[in-house]
Amino acid sequence: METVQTDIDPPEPIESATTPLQEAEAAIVADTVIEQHLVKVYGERLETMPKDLYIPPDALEIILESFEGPLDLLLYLIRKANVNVLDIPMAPLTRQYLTYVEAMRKRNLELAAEYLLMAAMLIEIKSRMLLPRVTKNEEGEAEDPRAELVRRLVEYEKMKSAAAKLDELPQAGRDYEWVSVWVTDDVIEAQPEVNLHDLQVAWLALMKQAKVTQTHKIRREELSVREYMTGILRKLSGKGYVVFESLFDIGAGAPQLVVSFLAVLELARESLIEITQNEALAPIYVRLPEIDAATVQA
Amino acid sequence: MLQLYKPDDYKRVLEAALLATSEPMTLADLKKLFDEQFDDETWRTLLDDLRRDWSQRGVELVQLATGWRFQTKPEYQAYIDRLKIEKSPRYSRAVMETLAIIAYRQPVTRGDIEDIRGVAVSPNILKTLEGRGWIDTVGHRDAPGRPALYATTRAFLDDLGLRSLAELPPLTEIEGMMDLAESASQ
Amino acid sequence: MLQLYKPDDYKRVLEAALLATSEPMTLADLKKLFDEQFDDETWRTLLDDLRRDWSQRGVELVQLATGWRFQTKPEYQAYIDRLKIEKSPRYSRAVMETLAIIAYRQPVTRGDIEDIRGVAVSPNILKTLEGRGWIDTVGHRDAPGRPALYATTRAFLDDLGLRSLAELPPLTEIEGMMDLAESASQ
Repeated sequence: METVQTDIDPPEPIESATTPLQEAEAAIVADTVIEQHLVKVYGERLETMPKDLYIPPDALEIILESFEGPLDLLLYLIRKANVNVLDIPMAPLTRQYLTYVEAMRKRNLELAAEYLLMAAMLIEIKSRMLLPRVTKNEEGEAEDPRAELVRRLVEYEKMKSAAAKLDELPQAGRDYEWVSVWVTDDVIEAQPEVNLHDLQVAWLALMKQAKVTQTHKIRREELSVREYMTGILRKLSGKGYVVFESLFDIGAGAPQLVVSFLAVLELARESLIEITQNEALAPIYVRLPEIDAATVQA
Repeated sequence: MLQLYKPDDYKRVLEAALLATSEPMTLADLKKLFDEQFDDETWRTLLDDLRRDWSQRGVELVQLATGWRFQTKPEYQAYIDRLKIEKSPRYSRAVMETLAIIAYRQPVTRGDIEDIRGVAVSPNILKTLEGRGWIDTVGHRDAPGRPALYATTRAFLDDLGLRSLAELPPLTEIEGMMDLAESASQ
Repeated sequence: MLQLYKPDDYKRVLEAALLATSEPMTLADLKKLFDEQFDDETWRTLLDDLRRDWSQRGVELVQLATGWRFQTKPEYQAYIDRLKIEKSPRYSRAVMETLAIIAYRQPVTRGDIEDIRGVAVSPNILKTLEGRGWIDTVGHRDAPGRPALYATTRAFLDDLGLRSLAELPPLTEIEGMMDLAESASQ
């Protein structure tokens, strides 16, 4: 984000711009557009934009997506404008913030509720600034309406910079490795415990990778088929040709027979078995494809 | 990046790399370390040299069928055993994900697993699971290279307290799984 | 069993033991190695001596929150990475900010983290950090819903090469903001 900020040249202040609106179609922050939309949406009177708080619309999208939230956006605006945080100019800051929020809304970027909440808070602070101060702190001094906002901004900026510093520390596995030499006869090595939850967590992690996420749906029935597929492969292992019927346990009941049959079909579809029949009504044979026909004949 | 000039510089990198991994490294693996293409004889000299450096210590460099690795000398075992603390080991994420794929998608080849995980699957991961008796080879796919087909075993079901694969948690949709993750973390 | 005579013999056993264990070893652990009862100063000399022996190599002996351990030096990582099938991820800003808040403000609830960051914290962020073993639940706040309190672990300190939380990078004082912030929070 930092690089984006420094690359942006502050353009002409809006009030001096003479460009007709149709030529600046992308210029969603143009004064008139703001007037039309923001005034309606937020009921806020918009003043002219200070040069320091203006961002060209081209850079907007990239910038917007790099924010971690409303506090991050506000900090960016404050730091960019180089204003004193002790004395945040609430009117231009609020206006600039609303411009961004509106830009996000117009571009259908997913706008978290937090951004709207912050907008309401800024507007409230701005209006309280115009009123005589009634809230007093414990020492009996009038409290600045901006105090809570500043406290939050300070805390967030501290944590943001702490995160960057933590990320710079050498990290095991990324910047260095633990040394672990093989111990020769590790006879009493304990085996890791695994439970169903671990397996679910592992599968969940996999599913987060977009590729499989959308296509795979695993149901109980499919798993039964997969189990029978494995069972049939085991039956065929090392045997050469096997009579088709012998793959089925007739006494097992209809549902199992159906599942077994589906398993055989799936195995054939995946070319994991070969099914042969010399002529109509002759016995059907099944075998694993890797066994050479010359070695075993049924 | 650290610049390497003298033979000793290369030896240090080789030593650090071999110490950092407890799995044996083949010569082909080790050749990936350096930009330079050394011939086999140079590599042999480098490895022999390193082995000699370590010959008087409690850890030695050995060449196994599967590659080179550092391991403790047997006569030091009695001391090292004294440090054995009761710890419950855990399988790495790679091992658990591989197991999950084999369980849910069996029978699968190593290539299938790599397609789903999006990364190469080290043979050690499959060896770990085979060694545990949880997976085995149930056949070969009729495809170039005739890759082995892996499936889970009876022991896997037994160890996880399942009567059949149908008792594995049915994970139907990603939304359902996200809820699961959420409730698990609470 | 190997007999130990000279100080160097002890150093070899210590070296082999530290190279072999995958967990950091405390002084109390290490004292189990030998029949002799050496005092702390002797141990310190032995460990310092060993650390010096290794100072010019690609691997170094370091003292962490949980004890002593050998690790490769960061400048060798670019080479070691070439042998790794799976590289460790670089965490997103959201993950790192969440980690920073837990590290500096612990124990905190998910709600606390959300207050500071000003956005909802996805359960996956906390899962990522828990999965890495860097944070865990240390209790529950006595508030509606009894939210879990998160704190960083020893493994977090170890993996970042810190001996205690006091060694975390100091928080930046934000110029011009502090006075007002302090009076506001009182």
